[in-house]
Amino acid sequence: MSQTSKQISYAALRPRLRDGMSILFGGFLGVGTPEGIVGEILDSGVRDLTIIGNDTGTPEVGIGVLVANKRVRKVISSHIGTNAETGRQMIAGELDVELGPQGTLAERIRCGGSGLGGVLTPTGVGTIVEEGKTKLNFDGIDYLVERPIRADMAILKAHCADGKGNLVYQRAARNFNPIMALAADFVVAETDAIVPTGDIDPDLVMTPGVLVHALILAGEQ
Amino acid sequence: MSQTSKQISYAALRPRLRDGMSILFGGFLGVGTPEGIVGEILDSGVRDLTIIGNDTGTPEVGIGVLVANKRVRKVISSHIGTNAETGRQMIAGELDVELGPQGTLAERIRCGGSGLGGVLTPTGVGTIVEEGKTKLNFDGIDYLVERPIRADMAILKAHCADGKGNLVYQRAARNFNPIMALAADFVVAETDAIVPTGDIDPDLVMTPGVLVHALILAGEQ
Amino acid sequence: MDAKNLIAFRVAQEMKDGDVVNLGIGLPTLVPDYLPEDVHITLQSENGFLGLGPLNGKTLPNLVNAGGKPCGMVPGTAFFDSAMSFCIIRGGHVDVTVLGGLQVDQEGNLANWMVPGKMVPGMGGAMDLVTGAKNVIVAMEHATKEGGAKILKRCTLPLTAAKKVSAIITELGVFRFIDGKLVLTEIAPGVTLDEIRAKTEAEFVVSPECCEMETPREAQPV
Amino acid sequence: MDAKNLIAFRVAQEMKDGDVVNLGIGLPTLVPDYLPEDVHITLQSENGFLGLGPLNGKTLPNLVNAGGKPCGMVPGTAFFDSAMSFCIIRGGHVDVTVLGGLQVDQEGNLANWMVPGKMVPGMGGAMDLVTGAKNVIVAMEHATKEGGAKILKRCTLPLTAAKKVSAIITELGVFRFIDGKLVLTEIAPGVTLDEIRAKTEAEFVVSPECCEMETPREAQPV
Repeated sequence: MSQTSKQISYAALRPRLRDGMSILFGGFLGVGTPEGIVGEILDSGVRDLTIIGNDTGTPEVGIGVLVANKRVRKVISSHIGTNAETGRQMIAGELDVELGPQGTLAERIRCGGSGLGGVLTPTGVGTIVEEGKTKLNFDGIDYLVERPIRADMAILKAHCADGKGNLVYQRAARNFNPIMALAADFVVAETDAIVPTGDIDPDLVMTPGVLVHALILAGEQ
Repeated sequence: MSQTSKQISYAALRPRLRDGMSILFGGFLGVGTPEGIVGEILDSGVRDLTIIGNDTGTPEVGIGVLVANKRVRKVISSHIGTNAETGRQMIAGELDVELGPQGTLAERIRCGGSGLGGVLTPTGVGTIVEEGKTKLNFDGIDYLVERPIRADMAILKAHCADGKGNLVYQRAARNFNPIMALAADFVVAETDAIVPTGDIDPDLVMTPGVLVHALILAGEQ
Repeated sequence: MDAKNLIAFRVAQEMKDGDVVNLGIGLPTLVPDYLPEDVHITLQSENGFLGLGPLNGKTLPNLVNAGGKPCGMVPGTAFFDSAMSFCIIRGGHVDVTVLGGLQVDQEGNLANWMVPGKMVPGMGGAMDLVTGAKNVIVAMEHATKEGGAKILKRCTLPLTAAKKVSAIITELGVFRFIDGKLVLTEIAPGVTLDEIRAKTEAEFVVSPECCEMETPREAQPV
Repeated sequence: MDAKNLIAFRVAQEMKDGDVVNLGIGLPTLVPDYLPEDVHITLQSENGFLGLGPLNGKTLPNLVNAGGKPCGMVPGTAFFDSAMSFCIIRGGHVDVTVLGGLQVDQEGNLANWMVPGKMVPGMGGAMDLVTGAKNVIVAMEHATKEGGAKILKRCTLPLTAAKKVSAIITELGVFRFIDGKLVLTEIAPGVTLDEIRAKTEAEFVVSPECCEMETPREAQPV
């Protein structure tokens, strides 16, 4: 039984998983990645996923297990160096990898979640990152127009949640999670604890519950 | 004596105030505006200010007293309706008022503080807000390019600070304060309390201290 | 029951359980009083929070609504900064925004923020709300105090946003924009189609399913 | 003392009290060990915090550096999300970023993120750091393991950012970009200008004030 209307089991995620879907995943080298949800996605057997996040962890940690198990068709990320399998599949032509600057990735996701059509950033000007992008010059400075990213689902890792889905993250596990909460059609957070609504000081909420569609208590089957 | 290296007195702000300077001010109808700092600016006698913030409060509350006392040459804001004096001076040609959508104002300030050259927003398309602005179309949707705003100084109101300048805001007094902390050459926060460094949980800091140049304990002369 | 409360009641019936709603100042703030018992909504306040509640007598420091007035908050409220507030608004995370209108036209354009030559208060958050909310409901009295039409062929006042209005609810009836067309879907009890036509400049279609507008029981004609 | 530590020592002397600093992985992480006693810096970690400190034995959950390794934090640390982390980086709120380099050229271009045909790890936060930090210090051994030049007329590898490098510090000397020109300002003890010329492809000016590069006491030639 759910303790709250938003709490679901890992298994309840299954009907929402399908081949070819796009998934925003929180985390930085696995810290802040919902390992249980990743495991559920792996067990579900879905494939041809597009995964979007800072990095691809390692073959054993974070989102990396989906890459290692060949469930991924495309990666949008800033760094894949810690997961040799990502690089190997990329070079073998089995995996499409789109690399971009980390700050640009963050802004693109934020734009996708906030109705903005893009941002103008100086990052990447004069590098291969500018290939194929609209460039604008204001006051003598070149900027790249970087466009929004959204996904079908966002999978987040929180430290604590309340019944309404308000989220609090812990230390460096926050990273991409709060902006991803804005940018997907379905947002699910794996959380270490669920407390009664009202127990989180409203000033300390890091992701408002209205952005979160479902909560899974970490480790609870 | 300062309790910390960043704590200063209201009077110590004087050398940084000068005619014609631009000031970002936190607050929404006065809530989250540092009234003591506004008073100090008034007492300093500086004039021809450009003030940038959500609204101009009332003639007695918030930034409004600077307008009522004719210290302001230009206002960049989303709403001036609560301060009849702002409207009166604007119609009389004594005051230059640039009105823009509130969400656009927030993004422009955030851009100014984060090295971005602007954002693409759908807000204002098809209205007089688009006059004079670059318009881009992506995937059939028109966006306005809204450009960054920065100022010489940002004046913030915090609930609590530590010795390093880390800030915590209270309830609806947060509003524009955190983004303004990014977007000025000199950032000063008036705070209800200063606690020893280490007393604010690092997860709960809302504005990192490195962005804050000076702290003033509210009401302390 | 006066026109304002009649309108607020009808707007309240548009809300679905779980909706995130932003209410403009004035008439729209009456909407929560008329919500069906099984409908719970979360109110967004553009000054930076989700969870706006009635004041209930006790004021808390720095707890004010977007009109600067002391307010309350419900359990599970979340505060955030203005950038995040408008990420939520512009990003489509607000299900319904209810605003007053000076003029609405048959294209779905809304004008509600300025009258040239008069004091200009500014658009505040209205342009972002009308641009970003999933449903934009204009809640207003059908005609001006002088009896002039406010639902027009084409707005003459500066727009708040172009082609974004979902529905217009007045004391005389309900209009919806369906496939780009303005459609009259409900007529208030005791009001005739002729009266609506007389007070509406815009061209509109009368829905084949056009029915009587729901009003509070005590206001039903006996 | 090996070349890496010599370089880290010299980089540390560039820091001013109060600086906000981001250190790349590898050599740059040695810099804090060599800070003068009266210089206190705040370390920014692009995974979302300011206040990175040494591990000091005790690991805390979810407290890792940008290399994913457990780390410590100092009193007054602040955590934030990745968007804010890069607002701070891109917005010029980081005083100094110290990174390794594969190639730097006399235009101030840096290449340090990929070698075509080899495994591409990705740029991570490097492009934003080099674009946004007030001072960009490239800390690297002067030549490749094979003895080839890394300070070139023009980078041949894909750039990390164009014309952003402030200084290059190697075990042989210190170069600064002054008015768009590459200027040699310090030469390490026991190193000759000819040796530097031989190992540097770029055209550079020798500063009239060119002096001996500071090295740790124990490493000074007697």
